Amino acid sequence: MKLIIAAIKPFKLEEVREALTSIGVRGMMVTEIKGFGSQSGHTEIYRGAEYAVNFVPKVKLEIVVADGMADQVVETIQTTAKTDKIGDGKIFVLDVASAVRVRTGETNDDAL
Amino acid sequence: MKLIIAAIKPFKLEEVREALTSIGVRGMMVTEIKGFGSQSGHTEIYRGAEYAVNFVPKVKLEIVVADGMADQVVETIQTTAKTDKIGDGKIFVLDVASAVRVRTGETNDDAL
Amino acid sequence: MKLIIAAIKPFKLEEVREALTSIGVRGMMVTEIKGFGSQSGHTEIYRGAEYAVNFVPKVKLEIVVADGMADQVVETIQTTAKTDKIGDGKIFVLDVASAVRVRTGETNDDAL
Amino acid sequence: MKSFKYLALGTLAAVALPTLGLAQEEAAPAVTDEVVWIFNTLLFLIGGFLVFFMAAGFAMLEGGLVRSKNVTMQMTKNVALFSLAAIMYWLIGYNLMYPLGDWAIEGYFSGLFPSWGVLEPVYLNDMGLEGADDAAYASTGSDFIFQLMFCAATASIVSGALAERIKLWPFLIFVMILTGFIYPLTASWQWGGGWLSENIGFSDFAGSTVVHACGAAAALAGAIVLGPRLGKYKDGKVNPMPGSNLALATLGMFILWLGWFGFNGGSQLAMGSVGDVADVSRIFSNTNMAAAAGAVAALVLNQVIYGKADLTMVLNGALAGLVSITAEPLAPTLFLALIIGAIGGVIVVFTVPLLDKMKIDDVVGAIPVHGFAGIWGTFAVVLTGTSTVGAQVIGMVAIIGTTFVLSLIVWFILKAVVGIRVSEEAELQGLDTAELGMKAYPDFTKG
Amino acid sequence: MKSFKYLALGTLAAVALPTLGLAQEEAAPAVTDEVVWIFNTLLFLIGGFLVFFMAAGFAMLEGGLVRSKNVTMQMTKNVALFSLAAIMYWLIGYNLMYPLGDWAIEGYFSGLFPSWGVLEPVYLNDMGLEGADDAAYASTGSDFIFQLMFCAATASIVSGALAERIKLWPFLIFVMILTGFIYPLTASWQWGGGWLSENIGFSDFAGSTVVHACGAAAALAGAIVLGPRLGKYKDGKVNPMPGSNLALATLGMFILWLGWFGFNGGSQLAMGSVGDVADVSRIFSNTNMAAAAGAVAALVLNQVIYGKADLTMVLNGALAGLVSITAEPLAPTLFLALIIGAIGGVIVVFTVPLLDKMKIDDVVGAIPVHGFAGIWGTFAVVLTGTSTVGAQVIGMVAIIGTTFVLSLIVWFILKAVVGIRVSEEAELQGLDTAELGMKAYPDFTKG
Amino acid sequence: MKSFKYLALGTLAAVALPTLGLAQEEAAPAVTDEVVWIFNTLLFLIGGFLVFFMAAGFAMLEGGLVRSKNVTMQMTKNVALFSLAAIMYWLIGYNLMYPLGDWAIEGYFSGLFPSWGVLEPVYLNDMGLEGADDAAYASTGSDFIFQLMFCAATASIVSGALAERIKLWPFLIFVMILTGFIYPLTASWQWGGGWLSENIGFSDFAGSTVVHACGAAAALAGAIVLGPRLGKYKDGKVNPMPGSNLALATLGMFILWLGWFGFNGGSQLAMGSVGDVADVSRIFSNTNMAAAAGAVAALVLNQVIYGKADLTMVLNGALAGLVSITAEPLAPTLFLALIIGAIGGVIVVFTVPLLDKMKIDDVVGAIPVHGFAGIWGTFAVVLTGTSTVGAQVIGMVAIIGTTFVLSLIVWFILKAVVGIRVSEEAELQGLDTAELGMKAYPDFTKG
Ligand SMILES: Nc1ncnc2c1ncn2[C@@H]1O[C@H](COP(=O)(O)OP(=O)(O)O)[C@@H](O)[C@H]1O
Ligand SMILES: Nc1ncnc2c1ncn2[C@@H]1O[C@H](COP(=O)(O)OP(=O)(O)O)[C@@H](O)[C@H]1O
Ligand SMILES: Nc1ncnc2c1ncn2[C@@H]1O[C@H](COP(=O)(O)OP(=O)(O)O)[C@@H](O)[C@H]1O
Repeated sequence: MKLIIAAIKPFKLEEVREALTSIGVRGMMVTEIKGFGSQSGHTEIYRGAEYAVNFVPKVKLEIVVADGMADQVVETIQTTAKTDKIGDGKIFVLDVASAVRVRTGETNDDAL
Repeated sequence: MKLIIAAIKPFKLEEVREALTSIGVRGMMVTEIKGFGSQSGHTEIYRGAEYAVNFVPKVKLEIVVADGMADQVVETIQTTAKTDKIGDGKIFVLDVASAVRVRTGETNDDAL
Repeated sequence: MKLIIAAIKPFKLEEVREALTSIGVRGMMVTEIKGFGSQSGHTEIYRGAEYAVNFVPKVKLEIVVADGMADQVVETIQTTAKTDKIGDGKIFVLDVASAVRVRTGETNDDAL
Repeated sequence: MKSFKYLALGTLAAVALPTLGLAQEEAAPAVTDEVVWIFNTLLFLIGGFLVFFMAAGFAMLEGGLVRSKNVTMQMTKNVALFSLAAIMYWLIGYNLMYPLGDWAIEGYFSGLFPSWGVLEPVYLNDMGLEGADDAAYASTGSDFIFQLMFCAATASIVSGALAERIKLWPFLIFVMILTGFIYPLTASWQWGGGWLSENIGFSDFAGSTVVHACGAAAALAGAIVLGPRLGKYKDGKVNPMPGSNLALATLGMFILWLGWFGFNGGSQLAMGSVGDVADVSRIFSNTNMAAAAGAVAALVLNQVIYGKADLTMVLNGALAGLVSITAEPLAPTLFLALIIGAIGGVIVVFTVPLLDKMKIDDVVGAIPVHGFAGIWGTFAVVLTGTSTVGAQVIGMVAIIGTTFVLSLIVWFILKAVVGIRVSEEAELQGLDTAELGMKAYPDFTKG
Repeated sequence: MKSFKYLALGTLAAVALPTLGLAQEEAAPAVTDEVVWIFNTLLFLIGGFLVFFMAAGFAMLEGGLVRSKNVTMQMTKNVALFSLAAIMYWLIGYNLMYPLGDWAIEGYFSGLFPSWGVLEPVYLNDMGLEGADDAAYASTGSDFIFQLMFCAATASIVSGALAERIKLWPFLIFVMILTGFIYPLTASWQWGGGWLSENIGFSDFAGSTVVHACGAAAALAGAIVLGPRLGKYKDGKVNPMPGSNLALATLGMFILWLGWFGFNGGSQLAMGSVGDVADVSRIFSNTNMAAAAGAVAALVLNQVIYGKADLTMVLNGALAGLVSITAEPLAPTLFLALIIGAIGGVIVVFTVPLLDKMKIDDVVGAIPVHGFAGIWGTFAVVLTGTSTVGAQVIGMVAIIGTTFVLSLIVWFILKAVVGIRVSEEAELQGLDTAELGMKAYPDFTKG
Repeated sequence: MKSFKYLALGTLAAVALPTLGLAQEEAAPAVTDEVVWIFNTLLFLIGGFLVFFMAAGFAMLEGGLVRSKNVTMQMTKNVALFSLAAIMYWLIGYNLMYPLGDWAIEGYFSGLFPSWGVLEPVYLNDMGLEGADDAAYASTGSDFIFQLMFCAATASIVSGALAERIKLWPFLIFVMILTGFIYPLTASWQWGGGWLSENIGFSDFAGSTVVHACGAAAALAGAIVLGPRLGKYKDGKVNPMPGSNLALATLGMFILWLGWFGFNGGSQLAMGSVGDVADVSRIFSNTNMAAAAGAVAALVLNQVIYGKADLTMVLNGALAGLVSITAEPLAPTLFLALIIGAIGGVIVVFTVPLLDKMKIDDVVGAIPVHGFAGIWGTFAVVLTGTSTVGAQVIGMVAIIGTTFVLSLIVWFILKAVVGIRVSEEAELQGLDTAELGMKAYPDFTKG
């Protein structure tokens, strides 16, 4: 199994979730994060003082899927989250040794 | 070492933490997340409009333990977080290449 | 590539970010977490009742870098986040199978 | 409130004249003209600060019902709109609304000139009542501050309905036109002694139509021209965008309820006689009862229809009850006030989804609360025989119609000339970050 | 406040009669009966809106002291309880509380009938004071609105103590019984000219016992029947469940403090004479001093005992100071007011943990603040010689005891018939999601 | 407000005397002395609760402008400072400020003794006006509560500027000295009939300098001794630390604006004559106009200079407008009030960054708002010819200078003896966790 970690723009969350559901993804974990990257660094003014905004709000998705499905998931996220504007995000894939569904105790692919 | 990622129901956090401490887990990272899964999809009403609630509040645990301890930790979480109701959560296990304790610089198992 | 996960003290975030930028890290994901560890367990009083504070606020960094850079990043975090006080945090390193930049579709090291 | 000029004469007849006549000989009047005048002025001052506080109520209600990403903008709009209303009403509005008899166009249009000398001379002491602008009414300054607050309320209503997508400056330009020109104009027809009060006999005690439905009409025009928030209506479905802070929204509702005692009570325009102060008491009691009934009606109805209580509807219900009783808070018995308010609450529960069906996106329910309940309240005046259906219809058509049309024109011009809507990206990102670069709740870690 | 009927006669004797007699001949009275009546009515109107605002204060205080997952429910309860109280007090309470002399059971039970004609006729102007219900008191409408607010306060007290676990509707049913029947009944014994004021000489100026301890007794009964929140008391330890928003709680406290000026000041029931208005001033000063002393006492005591300041205790301390001075805010000197308030603050610091030891879960400290401090305040009346220990004890036993027993019965019936507690799962999940499907702070990303 | 003793005599001359003289024979006075006295007292009571509420306004404004990790501490400070001010002002301040003629050092120092008998005897009824402390003024109790609120305001100003880094107890000790001694001393020179009002002819109607600049001076001294927050100024750059809750801050501003009607209006010190109540009306209108103008000026100026609206500046702008008009809210026309207020708003926009340049860290902008705008407002008095530049300069130098120097000394002593700043770690962690062990927003999951 693979763990797919994706940092995307918050307002893309719903769209991505729908796209993933449609290709059969049945679960994910979503976290509010602050992202640092090439998008960062623009300046803002607060009470007359200029400062650099280094962190921009992002949403992180963590999805565990069977190996076979990983590429399709990555591709789906990439195409759906894309706005062609800087800061669209990143997708990372990691190996997962094992998985368990708490309710049933089912393991690995059955757990997803 | 293994990284154990578990998504559980928020109100189970304290119980799980106690169970894990009792088996010798000495640290973890806890994150508030929104979970999407089979539990999702029930509808709510807001000002007369029906809508589907796709994300339910969950808590994510991330625990790094020595290889030997992994199974016991997974089992403990599974049994403690269980309510037999849909949405109890998932547990994932990943390999960890190395670990460092910031304060002392100790590495790997000593760092945990 | 490696995924470096670090739990540090919130007020160290800015300092660590600067140190990492200076060594060429171009992106990261930051999450507000609650940490449990040896630092935990001190007691507080609320309306006359004593209780143990098990979770302390921490910030989690997730940084994906090319293999060659991993050690330097870990070292930089460790030295910068260090206050020699308990609760300074932990750094974990995991292997990353692949990476994609959403905007361009670039993969792996190019994606970082 | 009744056209003050004429009320003044009324009071004069009822209280002042006799005493004036007799003061020289025999027993002193029960309440001297000076004391009456002080009491009336005090009523306006108390009513004034209570209604002022409604600006905070609107801000909190709206700030609680928008999403976090638009809260700073909502606060900015609400502070700015009140401030601009205060300036515009002085610059043009007040004299446009109160011609005190001399009209540019008799009964229809007073004229545009600032209220330079709106305040009475300092140290009136030396002259006493003789020095007063209106010896049978109250201090002009107190009347000005009181009337001003009503004017500002109309703008607050608009700001809630158009939240989360409208540009700051075009919105503020509209506010200036609404508070400086549109509201004072239509209000003058009724409260300035214009054609509605004089020829038609339209009756709207504290402004269910003159203030609330007027604000709602301006909001409706804006909502139509502006269009709904992105994603609010998708493939035939309504996607709720829950308010970010219901505690704040609840506080806002309570503040508005508090302010309404001044809004309706102060509209008695007199407190210097046993009868007037007893009337103010009646108004307080009826106003409170209508609000309570509106809240309960909305609470129960939601439970019945949807099987759950809906706090946001309860808040709207209380406000709808208040708006409903505003057209005639004096004449009804407490029981009738309960009925009037309850129906207001019912109206909200049914019209909020209705607007959604029509794809008119009203973020806080301002149009159902101030518009539909306002219309109901204006009709309800007939129940106490204070007016006729015909007169009420004419009054509503005149004021709501005129406000709607004028607003529509202004909105279209603004849209054409400067554009009134933020970019799609700005809307998705949230106006706070995109337009102002300042979040309302910026903290990431709560330390 | 003193039984108004009798105060009225008092005033009549002190002010009205002489002047009435002499008005025809020679010099006019310093203050005519009409002006006195207007001032008294105005005091009730001002007091009325100030005490009304306390409903918002309770809502914010309680909303800030519950956990985020129960805030929407707390807001819903507080808006609903005030609204229902407004209706029930009109429907039954007011006449049950103020028999105006004719009782069903002399001194004990007035009767159950709605206040149809509670308001004076409109346009009293034509008749003047002769037309008034009580020429020596104030407008009935103003009295009604003022008294109503006291009734609603008792329900707000209950809502805080039982938060985070009670079902919405059973709670609201209890509120209707409390505000329509229980409070008015026990209050009538004292303020309706019943046996406590007439035969016992019990003294409770603005209601430390009649209002606050009464509310606390109803809350205590409920807390016992309902039981503590899940996990609050585990294996002999107390597990604090910190309030979710202390800024909001602080705002609530300040609003309550503000409202208390109306609560105590208005209870003078008259402002139309030099003496009465000076008394209201005394009351304002003493009320403020007691609140300040209560806050400081709690602050310092916590620092001393626990080595840290505890904001929630400071808030409770200020409120306890206010409750303590409520039974006699007039007679004390500022120094005595300081002592009385400070002791109130001390009581809170000691009784909050005490309740926990007894495993009685009072979410906001309502029972210590309104109950224990209320009892202290009622005893403190003796310090100014306004009453005897015996009379005070009888009064407290009668009112607190009756309220507690009646409430206990109602709670038990509700528990048996419909159940008063949400399911374990709902409680863990939070009432907002489980019961209402609406979060108070729903935003996930703050954009 | 004007030195009351002398105003009293003024009123006496203008109203009381003649009537007193003539009351026996012929026609009764338009307003009897008793009624005048009641109205004046009522003005103080209303003004009193309005200004009291400003304590909540300051708390919310400051709680919204500090970071989440310091909110509990800010709330604790604001509740505690008001409470301590209430006690200290009674214990020493009131008599120190109002020598009523007999000074220890003529015109400069009254003396230190508690206000034991500050309240008039209960049941003045029996004696009527003869029993009053000052038959031509108002009830002493009402004066006390009103004056007290002004005193507390100065401390609230300090608390905002020094937020997020000062220790609780040393801060509270300073508050006690400021409210018990420093403010009353300097205020006595002007409002106690001291040398500034008597010999210099300094004019400061409601306290732009006496209250606001005084508070700002104490804050400035504290900010200098305390130093900026860690990381606020790093290698020549200013690092903004955005406020955690701008909705709360906005609410705070609105509450302050509301309270200001009582602050300025009540400072007329009389409402019992046609002239006085008309003046209060003027004051209400001018106060509102100045606030509106200040907000708009700040809004527009920020847009022009930085290309964006800045809500926090708009809030400060409104408050600066209020502070600016406070020295003379009566004499100006509405147009002049607009100018005065607008300049106040402009001052804030320019002086907030200025302070940062000087590395003086004022968390909420208290020094620009209350200090710089206060100085401007004090000068603006000259525009209405109510005073001379010279007199105003002397008054400001005397009050601001004295307050600054005395405060500086106290701060240095506190720093030396107990230390006034929390540890670096505590500051980084946040005072709520480090000092109080209690978070304002503790919930992790909103469940
Ligand atoms: N090396 C990295 N490790 C972890 N997360 C990253 C990394 N680089 C970028 N990110 C995440 O991706 C987001 C978008 O990346 P950014 O460089 O800003 O834009 P783009 O991907 O378009 O170049 C960042 O906000 C951050 O959350
Ligand atoms: N494939 C997945 N990858 C990551 N997290 C998942 C996945 N499936 C479920 N989860 C997490 O587990 C939680 C519970 O899963 P769910 O399917 O709702 O219930 P159950 O595990 O009882 O079938 C979800 O809310 C989500 O946070
Ligand atoms: N085994 C672990 N797995 C995951 N995170 C851990 C683990 N141990 C500690 N942490 C994280 O590191 C933080 C600091 O660890 P702690 O033991 O408190 O102090 P120290 O590292 O100085 O011994 C904890 O708050 C927690 O967030």
